[in-house]
Amino acid sequence: MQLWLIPILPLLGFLLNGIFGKRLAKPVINAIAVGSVLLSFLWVVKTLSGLGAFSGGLEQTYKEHYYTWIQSGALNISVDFAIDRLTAVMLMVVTGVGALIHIYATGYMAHEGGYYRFFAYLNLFMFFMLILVLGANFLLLFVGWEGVGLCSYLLIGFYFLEKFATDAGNKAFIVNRIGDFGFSLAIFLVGFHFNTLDFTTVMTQVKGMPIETSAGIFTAISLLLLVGATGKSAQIPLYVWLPDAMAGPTPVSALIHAATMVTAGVYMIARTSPIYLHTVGSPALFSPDSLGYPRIGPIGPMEIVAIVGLTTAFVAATIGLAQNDIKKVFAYSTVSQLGYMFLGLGVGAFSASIFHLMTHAFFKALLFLGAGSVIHACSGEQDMRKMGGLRKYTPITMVTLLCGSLAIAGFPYLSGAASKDLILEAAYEHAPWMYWVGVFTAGMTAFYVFRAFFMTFFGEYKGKPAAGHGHGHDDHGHGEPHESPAVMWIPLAILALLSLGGGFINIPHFLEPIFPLQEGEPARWLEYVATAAGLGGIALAYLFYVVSPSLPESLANTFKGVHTLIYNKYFVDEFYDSTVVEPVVGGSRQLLWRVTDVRLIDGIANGIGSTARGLGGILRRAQSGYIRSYAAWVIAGTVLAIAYIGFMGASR
Amino acid sequence: MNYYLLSLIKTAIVVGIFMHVLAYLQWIERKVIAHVQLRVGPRRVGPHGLLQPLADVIKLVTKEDILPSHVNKVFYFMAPFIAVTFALIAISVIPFGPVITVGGVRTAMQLTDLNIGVLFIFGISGLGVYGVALAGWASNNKYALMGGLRSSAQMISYELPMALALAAPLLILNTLSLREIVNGQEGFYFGFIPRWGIFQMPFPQIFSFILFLIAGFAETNRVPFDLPEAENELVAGFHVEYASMKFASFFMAEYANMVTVSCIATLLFLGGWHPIFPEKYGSGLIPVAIFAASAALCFFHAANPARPFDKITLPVFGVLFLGAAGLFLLPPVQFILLPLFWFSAKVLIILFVFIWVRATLPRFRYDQLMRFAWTFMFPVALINLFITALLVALFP
Amino acid sequence: MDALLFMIFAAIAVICGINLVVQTHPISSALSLVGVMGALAALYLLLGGEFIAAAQLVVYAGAIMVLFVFVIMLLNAGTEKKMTVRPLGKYLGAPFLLLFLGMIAYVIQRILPGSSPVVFGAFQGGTALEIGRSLFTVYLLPFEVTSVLILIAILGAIVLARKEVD
Amino acid sequence: MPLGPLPAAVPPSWYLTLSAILFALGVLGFLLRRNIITVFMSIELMLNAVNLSFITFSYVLKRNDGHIFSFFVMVVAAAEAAVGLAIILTVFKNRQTLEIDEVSTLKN
Repeated sequence: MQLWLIPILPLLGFLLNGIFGKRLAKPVINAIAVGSVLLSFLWVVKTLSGLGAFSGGLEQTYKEHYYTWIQSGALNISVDFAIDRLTAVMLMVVTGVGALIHIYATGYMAHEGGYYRFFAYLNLFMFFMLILVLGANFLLLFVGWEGVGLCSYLLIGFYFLEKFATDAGNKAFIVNRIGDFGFSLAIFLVGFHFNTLDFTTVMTQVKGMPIETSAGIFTAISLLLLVGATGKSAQIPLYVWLPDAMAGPTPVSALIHAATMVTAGVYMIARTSPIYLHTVGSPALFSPDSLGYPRIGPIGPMEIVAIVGLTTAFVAATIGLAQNDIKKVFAYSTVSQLGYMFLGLGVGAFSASIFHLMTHAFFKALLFLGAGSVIHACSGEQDMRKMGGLRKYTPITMVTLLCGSLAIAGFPYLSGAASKDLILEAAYEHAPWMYWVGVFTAGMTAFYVFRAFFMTFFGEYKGKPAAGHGHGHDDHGHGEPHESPAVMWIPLAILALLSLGGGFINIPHFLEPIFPLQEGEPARWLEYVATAAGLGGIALAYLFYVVSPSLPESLANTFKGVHTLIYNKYFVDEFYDSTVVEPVVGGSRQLLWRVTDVRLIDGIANGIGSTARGLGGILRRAQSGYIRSYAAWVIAGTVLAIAYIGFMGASR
Repeated sequence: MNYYLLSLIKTAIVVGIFMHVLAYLQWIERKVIAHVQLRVGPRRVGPHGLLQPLADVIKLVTKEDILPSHVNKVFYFMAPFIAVTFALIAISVIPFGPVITVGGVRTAMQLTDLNIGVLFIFGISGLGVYGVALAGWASNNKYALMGGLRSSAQMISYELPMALALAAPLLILNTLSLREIVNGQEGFYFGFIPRWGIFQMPFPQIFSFILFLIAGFAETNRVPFDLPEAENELVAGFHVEYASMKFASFFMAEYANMVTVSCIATLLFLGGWHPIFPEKYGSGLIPVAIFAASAALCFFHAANPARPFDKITLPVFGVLFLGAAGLFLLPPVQFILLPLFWFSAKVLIILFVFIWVRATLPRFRYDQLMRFAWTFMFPVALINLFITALLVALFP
Repeated sequence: MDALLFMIFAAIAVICGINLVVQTHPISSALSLVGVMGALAALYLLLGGEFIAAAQLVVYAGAIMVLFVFVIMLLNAGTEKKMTVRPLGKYLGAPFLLLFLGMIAYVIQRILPGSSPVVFGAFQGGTALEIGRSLFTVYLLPFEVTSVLILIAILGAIVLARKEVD
Repeated sequence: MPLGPLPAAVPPSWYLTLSAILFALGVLGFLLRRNIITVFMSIELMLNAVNLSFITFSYVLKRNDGHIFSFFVMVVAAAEAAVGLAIILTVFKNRQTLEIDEVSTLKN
């Protein structure tokens, strides 16, 4: 099946563009970048159809072995690629959405400097993301995991001339380090405990294990994995990097920070779900087909996952209410949607959250690309207060954005609703209060998304002509907002169709071989309530920002404390600064630098240096400069060595 | 029969024939070139100069053997021997015909069959260059040195395309033993196209055949690649200081190399001793026909002679040819003679090409020679090899 | 028979080796080295390494040494001057060398005490077939790497030997 | 080594000893000669000696890894010869000498 072709193609694109990009013409760069990703998308389709994924096949995992990477003692790590249905979904999403975004980017970045660099990074990202998805063991997953982290860092800091961009890049990287630390610890634990990192073997062993003996280590592993996931998928407490990551170009935000990379955590937890299901307090212990062991302890990793997800969803949604930067709004909505996915994972509805992952990839990519198109239209302006009334100028963008917003707001029968309702129903099965919080969050989501929509497209255009944001757009920064070129709106249209109809792709059924569905039809009213919440949010947004635009002001004034709190994102960044960053910086400056480095290390280094110089002075005599004298010395050494072998070694 | 005795007999036969071939190749060359240039060529000594080689040998042996005072004695003496030795060794692995049984003794028409025959010949021919190079250096003479330098550089440069050209058919025939190679070319496509190397599926080796011939010309220092002994630039090149038998041995080496190259080409590309079309269509009668025809020609010319003594000589030849024709009809010897006939026919044709080229083509300039080797032969040989490998991999 | 052949070729090899060292003219040394290589090729054949023997002839004797001879002739290197042996070398060299040899002989005797004598044809692993098989399966990566090495060598040679164009 | 009447076949250790002798000769040449080219050839001699022992060992062990190694040695030697001779050419072009001891610009 040649799975290796899938990641290799983008890698080739990266190499070509990265090495020769400077000399290539833009069309060539586009051809290489887009072509490689499109090809790998086509290859994915061919592979999957070859494996019968579209025709009910691919029940088992299909695996390809390439070579043995690490072999030390009992531990044996090999480079394998594996495809099961979960991977299939991820592959389709990553390559499909990725290809669309690449096409879009050719239009969006058309006027940027470092064009080839951008696309080289983008292709590299695709490569690592595919490695992450295809890898058949923890280590490959980790390789991809770090790789996408690196690419995200590079792309967030793409406008490296601007401090805030590079800072955001560093922030993302450093915050992710915390998560990756947990993840790597988890990997060590797995390797230590199972002597292998291969998913299939580990999971089968796990399924075969009795709980009360092994629950402890599983709890540890799953908690550490959760730490990693929170880092990568921007969950509380490590979500702070994602909003700042919007400093990167918009296609990057769409591809990496909405559609693919940030969902890696969800994928990872779904991939390791058996471990979670075997921890204390997992729903598997209650479900009818459970192993019948009593519930050990009150609250377990699954609960923690669910609570983390729910809290994140709620908090991010509240923050999203008061943001004015359009990309920030969508960033927070991404965080909150990821929260939903984690909620789904936590309550055991894995297939539902993968489903939501896919639909979210569709509509959130659409929203970001739409936002990008809007920004492009306003020549780089990102503040919604300076927009408005764009529906006259950019009709296509408006329509597509409307589709996306409806989808995320949970409008009936649209993709967002389909997946989100599944999650909420599962949450209700697990614990009703989670359901209610989720529904409330859904309402808020609908509200702020449509707030953004109305602020952007309705009312009057408030932007001053040629508002040149630092995007190097100045070369074409004319006042009138303008519709984007076809290369930009055609992907938008496709994504709009997907986010309208994506709900009818029955992912949960498709994933049944991996995640069996709980039987039992949930009550209908759950859906109705969720839908009602969404519609209510839309209506409220309409009331606030179209009917009487003065309301928000007064409201903000009445609830001043709350507003400032939300507006400043609960002061989380400041909190982290004071508690973590400052002490670390200060400590390293005072102790590590002043004392350790200057006194200790330099002292040692200089001491060694002077000693070496002294000894060298003595040894210099040997350097006669005659090669043959050196050779003579070598021979002497050989003779001694042979003497050793002959008289000691051979006498065994 | 005793192994050593058998080998001795075979060696005696082969060496005897081979030496005469070498001697008469000289005569043939002079004759052919003469006729190409509308001359008659040697005809004083013996009928049609047939005894010319003998005369040459006597002359060369009895000539004074000059030893220049300024040469490096050891190498000056060593060089001709090296050259001729390595030229002659190569013949020892070349098969002339199939395995036959004479008087209850089963043996192959070959001195020895190595598993690595091709490589062996290749290595030996690579060593041949020392003779030329040393001769050039030891003569302690500008021209000779130039010749030696040129020849060594030329040899190294042309060994690569030669090796690559050889590698291609080996990929198809999948063996290094010359006998196996020939056996691999037995049979016919559609019953009449011989499975020779140059026709062999999946990729006919016609290109590597041509490349091999060109490289062979260079390896044997023949026109148009005879830079090492370019008369009009280097007087006589590497053997300018040599006289009498030493000089002769260089010539012998050159002719021996020619024969070797022709044999290799025959074995790898022209199907060795396999007939050009199947027995059942009467390929066995071809030699008979040829000899009979030549006999008839002789008699015709004898009937109306161009020169007075033709009346005596030509009928004799005619009778001899008739005898040969009859010989090919005798069953007890046919099975030995037919393969030999086909093999030597092919070899002689290639040798004729050698002479023909010498008679027609001008000489390269040195830089042209090198550029030709590296910028034409080498890439083409590589491409040919790649295509062959690809096709062999696709249609095994 | 095998022993006789070994003796002959070993003798040739040793004599040529000594000649290589004592001759003052590089071209003599080169030729004696060719002699060593030829003798070694024969010994490889005895040891069943027919492919290696051929490679020895083609690569070493046929290509590398021709290159040496070519360069020697090109530079027209004369005989080298009598060298002044430093006392250390003069008085320590020879005994040291003998010590070295004796030690190696001793070690060899210890390591392989009574291994079966070398008989021609006893080892069939050296045919071109076998070599190719292991070369393209077990040792594929090193093989490919060597190709890169050769490429680099070619480039290096060209860069070093080309005329300075300025 | 067992002396006395010549046996029908010699043990592998003789081959190894031969290779040791050749190696020693190579070392000797390396130490005594001063002409760069000769020194270079001594190195080749040592390589050949090592090859011989490779082949012998692979005869003893009845596996052809030794052959592979010596094959690689040959390849490397070819590359080395190409580059080394090119270097020698350049040195000669700049210094008009082949004496290694006279090529001592880097010294003091």
